[in-house]
Amino acid sequence: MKNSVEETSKSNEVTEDLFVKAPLDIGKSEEIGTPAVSFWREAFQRLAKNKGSMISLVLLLLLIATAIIGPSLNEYTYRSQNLAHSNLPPKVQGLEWLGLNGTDSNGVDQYTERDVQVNYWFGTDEFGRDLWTRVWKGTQISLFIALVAAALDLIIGVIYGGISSFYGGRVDNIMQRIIEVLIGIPNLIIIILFILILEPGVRSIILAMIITGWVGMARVVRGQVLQLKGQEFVLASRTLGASNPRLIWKHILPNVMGPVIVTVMFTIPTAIFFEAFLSFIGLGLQAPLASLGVLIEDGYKSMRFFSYKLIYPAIIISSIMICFNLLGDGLRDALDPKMRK
Amino acid sequence: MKRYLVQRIGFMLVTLFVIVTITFFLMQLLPGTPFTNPEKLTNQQLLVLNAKYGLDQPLGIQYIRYLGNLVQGDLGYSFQNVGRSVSSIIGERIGPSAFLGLQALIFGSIIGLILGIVSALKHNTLFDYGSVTLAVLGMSIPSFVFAALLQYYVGVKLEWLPVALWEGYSSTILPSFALSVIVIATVARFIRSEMLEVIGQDYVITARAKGITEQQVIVKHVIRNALIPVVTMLGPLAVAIMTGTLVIEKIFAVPGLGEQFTLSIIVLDYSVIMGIAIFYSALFIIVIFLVDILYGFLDPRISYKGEAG
Amino acid sequence: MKSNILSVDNLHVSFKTQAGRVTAVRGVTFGLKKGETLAIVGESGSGKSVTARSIMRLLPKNNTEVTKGDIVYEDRSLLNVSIKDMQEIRGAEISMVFQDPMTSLNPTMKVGKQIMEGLQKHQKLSKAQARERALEMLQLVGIPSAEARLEDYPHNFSGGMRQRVVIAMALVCNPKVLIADEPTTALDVTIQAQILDLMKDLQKKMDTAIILITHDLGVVANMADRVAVMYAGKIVEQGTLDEIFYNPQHPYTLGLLKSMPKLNDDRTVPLLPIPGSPPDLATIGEGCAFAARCPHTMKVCHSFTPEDTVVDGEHTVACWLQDTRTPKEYLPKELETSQSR
Amino acid sequence: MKREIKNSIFMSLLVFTLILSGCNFNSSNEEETTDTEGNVVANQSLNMTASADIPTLDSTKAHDGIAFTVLNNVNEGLYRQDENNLPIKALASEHVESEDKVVHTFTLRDSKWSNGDPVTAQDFEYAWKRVMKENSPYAFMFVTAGIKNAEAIMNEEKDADELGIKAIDEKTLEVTLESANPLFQTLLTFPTFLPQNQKFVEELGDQYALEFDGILYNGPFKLVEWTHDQGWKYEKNENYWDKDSVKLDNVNVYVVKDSSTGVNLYETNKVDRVELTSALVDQYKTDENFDTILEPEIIFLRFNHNHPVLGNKDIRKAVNMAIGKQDLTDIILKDGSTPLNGVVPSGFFKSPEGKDYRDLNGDFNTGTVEEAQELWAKGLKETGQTEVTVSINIADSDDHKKVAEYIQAQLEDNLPGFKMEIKAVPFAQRLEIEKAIEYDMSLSSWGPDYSDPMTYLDMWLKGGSANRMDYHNPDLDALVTEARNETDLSKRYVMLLDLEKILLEEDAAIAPLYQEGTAVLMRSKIKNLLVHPTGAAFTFKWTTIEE
Repeated sequence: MKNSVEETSKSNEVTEDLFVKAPLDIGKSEEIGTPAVSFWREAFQRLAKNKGSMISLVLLLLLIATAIIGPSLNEYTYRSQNLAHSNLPPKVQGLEWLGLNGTDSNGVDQYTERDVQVNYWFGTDEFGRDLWTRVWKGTQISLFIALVAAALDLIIGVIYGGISSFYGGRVDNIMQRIIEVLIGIPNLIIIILFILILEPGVRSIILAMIITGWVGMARVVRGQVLQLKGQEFVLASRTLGASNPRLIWKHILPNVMGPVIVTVMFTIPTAIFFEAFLSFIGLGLQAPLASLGVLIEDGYKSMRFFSYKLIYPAIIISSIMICFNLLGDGLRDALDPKMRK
Repeated sequence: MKRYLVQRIGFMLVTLFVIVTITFFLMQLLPGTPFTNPEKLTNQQLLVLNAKYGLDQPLGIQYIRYLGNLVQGDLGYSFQNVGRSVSSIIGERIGPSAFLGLQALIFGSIIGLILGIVSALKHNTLFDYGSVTLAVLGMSIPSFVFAALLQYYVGVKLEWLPVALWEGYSSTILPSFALSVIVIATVARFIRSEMLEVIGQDYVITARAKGITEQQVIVKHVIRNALIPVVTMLGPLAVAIMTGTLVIEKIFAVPGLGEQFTLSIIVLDYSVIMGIAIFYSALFIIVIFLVDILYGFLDPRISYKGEAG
Repeated sequence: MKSNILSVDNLHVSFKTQAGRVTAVRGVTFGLKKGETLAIVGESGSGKSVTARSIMRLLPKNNTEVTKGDIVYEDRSLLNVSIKDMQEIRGAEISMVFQDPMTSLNPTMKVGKQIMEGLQKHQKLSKAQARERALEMLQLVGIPSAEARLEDYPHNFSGGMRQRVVIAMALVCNPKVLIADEPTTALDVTIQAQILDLMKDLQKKMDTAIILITHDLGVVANMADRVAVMYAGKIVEQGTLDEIFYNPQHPYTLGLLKSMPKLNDDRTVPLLPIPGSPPDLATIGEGCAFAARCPHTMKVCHSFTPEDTVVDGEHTVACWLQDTRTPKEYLPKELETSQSR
Repeated sequence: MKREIKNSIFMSLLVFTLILSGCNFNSSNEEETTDTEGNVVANQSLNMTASADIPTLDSTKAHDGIAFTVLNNVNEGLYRQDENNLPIKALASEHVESEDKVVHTFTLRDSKWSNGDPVTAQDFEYAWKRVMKENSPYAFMFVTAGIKNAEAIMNEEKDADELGIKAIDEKTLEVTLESANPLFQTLLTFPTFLPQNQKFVEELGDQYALEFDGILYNGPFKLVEWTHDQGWKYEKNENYWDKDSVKLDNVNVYVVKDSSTGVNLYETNKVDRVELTSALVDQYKTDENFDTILEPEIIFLRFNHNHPVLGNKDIRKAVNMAIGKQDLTDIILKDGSTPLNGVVPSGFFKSPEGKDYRDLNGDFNTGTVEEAQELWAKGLKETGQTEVTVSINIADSDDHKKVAEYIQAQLEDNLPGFKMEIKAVPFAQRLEIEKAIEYDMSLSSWGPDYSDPMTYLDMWLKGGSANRMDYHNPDLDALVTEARNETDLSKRYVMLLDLEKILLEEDAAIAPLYQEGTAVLMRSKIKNLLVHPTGAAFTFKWTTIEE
């Protein structure tokens, strides 16, 4: 019938009996295609593949956990003073080889010198307060400030950006002009001015930070919503008579979440940095409360002789910043629609 | 274009006006007298001083007077440095800050560009990972921590460079370097991701398909297109540098504007605080404006029409 | 019969992906004769573009590899020439037009410059000469007031105009082979026809051989001398335009033709889509890749890969139905009728 | 496009160079201090730091230690302080007092301003009246000195021209006091009493004293450079009447606000003397060049006497006793500060018989924690409270924050039911709050204006501008007036001792904490650098660099 180009050796394997009909299984053919994965699941899978982000996530969770339980791991409180134990270098049983052996910069073992029986893992400050407790308490406070500031930024930004873009027209126009004016104000200047007139404290710092902080978020949200608004499913939903709140909650919000989460991820380290920065120029918290910024400022002043006072809070603040940045990067890559394929 | 410019400048003025107003009224809420040695001043003297500086006038009058003077470039007089005008203080202080800032910006951008470009070209190699790590570190470690370490190790321990003060070029190196870290990190990250994005663009493949050398492809098509958006980083970078100078000038005893600002905050010399705040804001607004204009020139796709935003 | 100017022989190209190694092109063989148009047809993801790009050696170096096979252009193996020589060939001997005219031009470079770039490199023309030639070319592709348009940026052009520019850019050095990767997919239907006409016109004037990559059988009917049908990284059927259109032997080709609307069609006959979707190349094993979707599957199709069979002259097909052992009653009606033509 | 980029690069380079040329680096003055053989080093150059810029060079407006120090070294008044901080004649070659010690006649030496004009008696008259006319911050010094009509002029009852000073002729100056004042000579060393050349001042108008060439010099040194906020440079004044006593060729002063930076500069030999914060003391306390200086400044707790609980004397005493002052100075501050249990610091004020004020009056309100707790319980019962929460108003300086943290822990630990909140505010704001008496407790400091215990004692007068806590004891008020008019120095001194007893023993009006100390690092090659507790901080006139 036809000229076969098959080699004879091969036709040995292809036996006659294989030439029987095999029923077409539509289900199977469908199955062959890549399974449909939800956007969030897919994003998470992508994130999980990003080593840096995953390590950061784990490290962050670890840091947060330690910040929460750390201060209660020994009997000291962040404010209890014991002048007899002032300025003791760190000492940890079993980690002496790491340099955590209680010797000061002159190589004198302060613990034997002063006959101190207990060990301070991160050493003590000049009041004899346990730095382990203070550093983790400070981490707690820094994180608290950053998280609350970021959360408030988020709420204000989402509401503002949402309203502005959703209602559009004149509302949007006016709200946009306001944002344009605000965006031109260097937020650091405003933060400093506000801190000056407010009673110093956690609340004031948070308040000062959100006064201009929400603007960025509002812009992100507005941009996203505007993009979504034109898309078919929103139009479809609208023509089906969905109410505005329903549209916002069911359709637009979930889709805006990606960029919003990424923005939050970058807001948090910025807030932590600002808090530290304010402490460093002397506009920080009220003693004896300490944040990482306060501890770093203290440590900076005595870093030449008591370097441990600077090192631990500096390492922790840097780690938190690195982790949030890496995680933010990872999330951006994972959630970026441009990367979706 | 003209209409766009007019509109933009109008917006800049409104923004500035809002800033001036906010600053002015915030300053009124500041507690304490701005006068030096208030400890020894009698109430009688305070009255005289208040009258002398016009602080006994109603707030509205003070505000209008301040605006009027501001339009003429007069920011008032320092309370702390007797007899010196705020504008002359800013004039004297801006030199070192601008020098440090520009040096950090130029140096940081060059290093950042090189790092970013090379790591994009060597994507997913050890070099890439290394420079990404460096960039994240640079963005994450607060500049004052870094500056303190630099001062101690390079200045005191190694004695390679002056520890502090403002004496000759060598004393600008450490503070500029400390300032430039954030610039290097930001620019490197930004240009790297821009490069990676551009490298994947169709027109790069088109360029290669034309048969021009890889070098030309990279230089003429990839780098050029990746560089243009870097201009938009100037705004955020200006802010980062401004923030940086506030602490770095203090650490390195540089007689710059940032140092003056933190000092004035501590002593509540509020005419100076206001003056510098307004100056910084104006600078920031102008930088943003110039960036937009420059971007328009660099990227032919953007054309300015009347509608802003 | 003219000799092949370009031939691709048993080409295998594989990608490194996060999911592992994926072979996107699995033994493609075809030849291109001087001045003819060869259309490569197939669904997206069938490996058409990868084949085209491997001819130009434009696949990303770090994650793709030609594992087997050869590409010969005028007695030279393109896989073995140095990068420098390859650059000499690109644009001058073989050039390429891409799918999306919106993205295939550098947005920040003047159109004239982009056209001149290749000229200056390959023909060592002075700037003025190159400009002169670019202008000619622009006029040739039918751009009005070409002189002024040289100084414009791509965003000043409409989509169709841009594709003309891209074609001008590709043909400016008089290449012997033009690879057009879906050159009209992104364009309006009316513009499509203009561009195709232009290509035909230029082909005549310049005697260029064209490899036309497309999934649009209408375009194929309009342009091609010969057609190669690709499925899952393989050419399943190859022949002249008439042979493929009027005597298709592969069930996939048949399916493609049936899913194409025809002007003179009886409106009562519905269009028949091919059920299922193309297989995941990462998991593909032995057997005919189309087996899962084929209405005529036999047992053999699932376990053995069919070899190319010559139907008639240059008309080849890779399908077990061609095997002599296939029971006659299994042959589909369409094949019989066409065979009996 | 390319040209545009090139242009913009060129422009930015241009701007850069312009800024470079305009950013006035402090021109280096590095003649390396190379040590030569022998005692006195050939290069007599001293390098110092200052914590801030000179606010003004106008002696009539100067109000802080930095300006006072500069003026003290570049100008010469009637008297200056010697190494024991005692007044010695400077520009006055003769000082004759009338019998009732009210009229003082000074004869001036021959000396010149740096523009060649002679320094005349008129220059003093002009400058002093100018202080009164301009209502200068330190005009009250003339009241303290008891110069005739000064108080009336300050109260705007008399004209500044009526001040009790008159130039008899070019070389003779007559000063009339309200009454005899034992402090007069001491006060004359204060820079507010320096002369000014009328012609020069009026010529420059509002530009006077803004730059280094904006004033005239007649002192041991003159300024040859002043770069705002960077530093200034003194050079020996060859026209000074006593130039042979001046050994230093020049003094460089750098403005360094951060003390770690200061130490770094010291370590790299850039400066010869730095002051240390307590954080830096640990590192240097064994250094041979380390030293501490006891200052006359006192740090104490003010109580709002209207406060329902703190208004109770036993409570105040309990607070005073409950604070471990020794630990505070030795472990927290470490800068040479010493505990203080009085209001007049020790080591500065001797009785006419040569005994220290502090030794004579001893310690007040000392006691154990148990005693404090007893008083506390008693006080609570009297006020009908079981616990009390107070806030403490402090300035946000490093030291004060630390002190407040320490006090907080001490009081909360030692006094059951006591809770304390710290409110740190900028210095000026702290004062504002104090003046308005809107605080519970306030961490205050007080430095002397002149070398006499009275500067610590008359501030508690009812309605006095430094009272700031609604404290009032008529006995104290009466005794202050009496002491002011007492010319018998021994009797007066007894009154001064009694004043402190009223304030602390009787009323426990404040809780003194410590007397300020300063930790310094100074190279041993520097000899005779005079450090003064009041007025100007330093006198360089007799300083030498030796090996």
